[in-house]
Amino acid sequence: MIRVLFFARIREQLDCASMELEWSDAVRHTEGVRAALIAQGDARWEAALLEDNIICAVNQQVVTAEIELSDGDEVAFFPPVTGG
Amino acid sequence: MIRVLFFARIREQLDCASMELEWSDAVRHTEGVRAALIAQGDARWEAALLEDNIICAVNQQVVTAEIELSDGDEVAFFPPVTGG
Amino acid sequence: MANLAVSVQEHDFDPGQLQEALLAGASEEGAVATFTGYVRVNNDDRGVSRMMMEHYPGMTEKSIESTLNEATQRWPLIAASVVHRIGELTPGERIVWVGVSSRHRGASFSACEYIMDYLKTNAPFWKKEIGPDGEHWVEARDTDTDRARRWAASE
Amino acid sequence: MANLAVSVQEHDFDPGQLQEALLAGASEEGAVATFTGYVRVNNDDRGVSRMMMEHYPGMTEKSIESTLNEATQRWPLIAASVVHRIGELTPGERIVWVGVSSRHRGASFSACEYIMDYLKTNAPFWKKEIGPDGEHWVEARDTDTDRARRWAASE
Repeated sequence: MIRVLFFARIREQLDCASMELEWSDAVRHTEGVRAALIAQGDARWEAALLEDNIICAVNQQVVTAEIELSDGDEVAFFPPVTGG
Repeated sequence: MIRVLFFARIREQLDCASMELEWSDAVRHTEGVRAALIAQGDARWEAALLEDNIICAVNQQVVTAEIELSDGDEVAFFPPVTGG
Repeated sequence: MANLAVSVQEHDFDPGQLQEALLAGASEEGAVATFTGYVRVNNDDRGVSRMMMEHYPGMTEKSIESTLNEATQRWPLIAASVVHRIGELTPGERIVWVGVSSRHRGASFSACEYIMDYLKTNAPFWKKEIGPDGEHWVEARDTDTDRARRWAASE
Repeated sequence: MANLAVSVQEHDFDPGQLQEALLAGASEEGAVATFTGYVRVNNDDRGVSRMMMEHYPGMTEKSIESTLNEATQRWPLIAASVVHRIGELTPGERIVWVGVSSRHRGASFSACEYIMDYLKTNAPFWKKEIGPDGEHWVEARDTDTDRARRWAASE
């Protein structure tokens, strides 16, 4: 299973804070997760998840290239951060 | 009259915090004041006032070149500062 | 080893008390640099009546801890601490506090600014401003990214 | 016009209260940077049991005011304040506090460091350390002069 989290503007656009994807070959890497999320949603999902500056984190670490996942990993998508 | 002040190590070396020099042509500029002070003191005065890194201030502003004085001016000699 | 602390919290904090806590247990420091960030009353000419600060629980703390660890690699620090608020905030309220202690001031100043620059660009917080014209998510500023990049260039 | 304040005093100060005072009357700030200097317990490997801070009354205040004015020319500051102690001080005690407020953090950080660097090299204070081996005047550090020169080079 892959746990997927969404934050801030992305969370509001998708009206979804978190969901779970069953573990399968299709979600063995981050781009697979993105594709699976787009496939299961409507046009809002495609627009939100293909945004240029969307950030992806795996197990709470930002990743800048596609990486391999393991069953149980946590994947998050969020806009550029604006704290401080 | 020129009021002369000494601070910190220089004050201790000279055992003098302040003195007054009568206004005269001899003390119309900062180097004249320095010469007058050396002339009226012993070897300690010459050693202290000719030190390389001694700082001179006129009316509470540091001066880095010889400048002209007026009757009533305040001249100070002190070592490099070490506050903060 | 430098003393490091991170707190992500809803409640307000007291900069004076945080500075005292930063010094607790150490005696070699000559310098403490701090930064406090406040909710501006008039952010970019839009009236802001309140703000919601969202975060990614768990990752936030890890990200700040990692920034503090990197700071201790770069400078000889005695202690460093970050407090960041979440939830609802109103104009004039404190949002973030960074405090750094060291023997000499150069390390404290540089590390404090470094920590703020990395926190701004790396820690997963998101501000939503709520004003008379409705609510909107604050956009990331290029100047923040540029500030953080300076440190990479000077590595 | 920025709000500027200078105090040269024998008594201790409270960094938290000074930060509150810095903010009093203004509402536009987003950033406050502060610096606190302490008497180090073990300065350059000599034990220090106490310290006497001498100054040049009148010139000290003028020199710090002039540094604050220069800082407001360089950066868009809302307020800046310096407190510096004189007289007898013991290890661990606070010596100096600098606080700067501005809308954005870059100006506060830079101005706070600039003020400390100029205060260190220009304000007429002199430290005498008194320890088990007797007393001696602290020598000026070349690194302080170098730090102050950086600002001239970036003018």
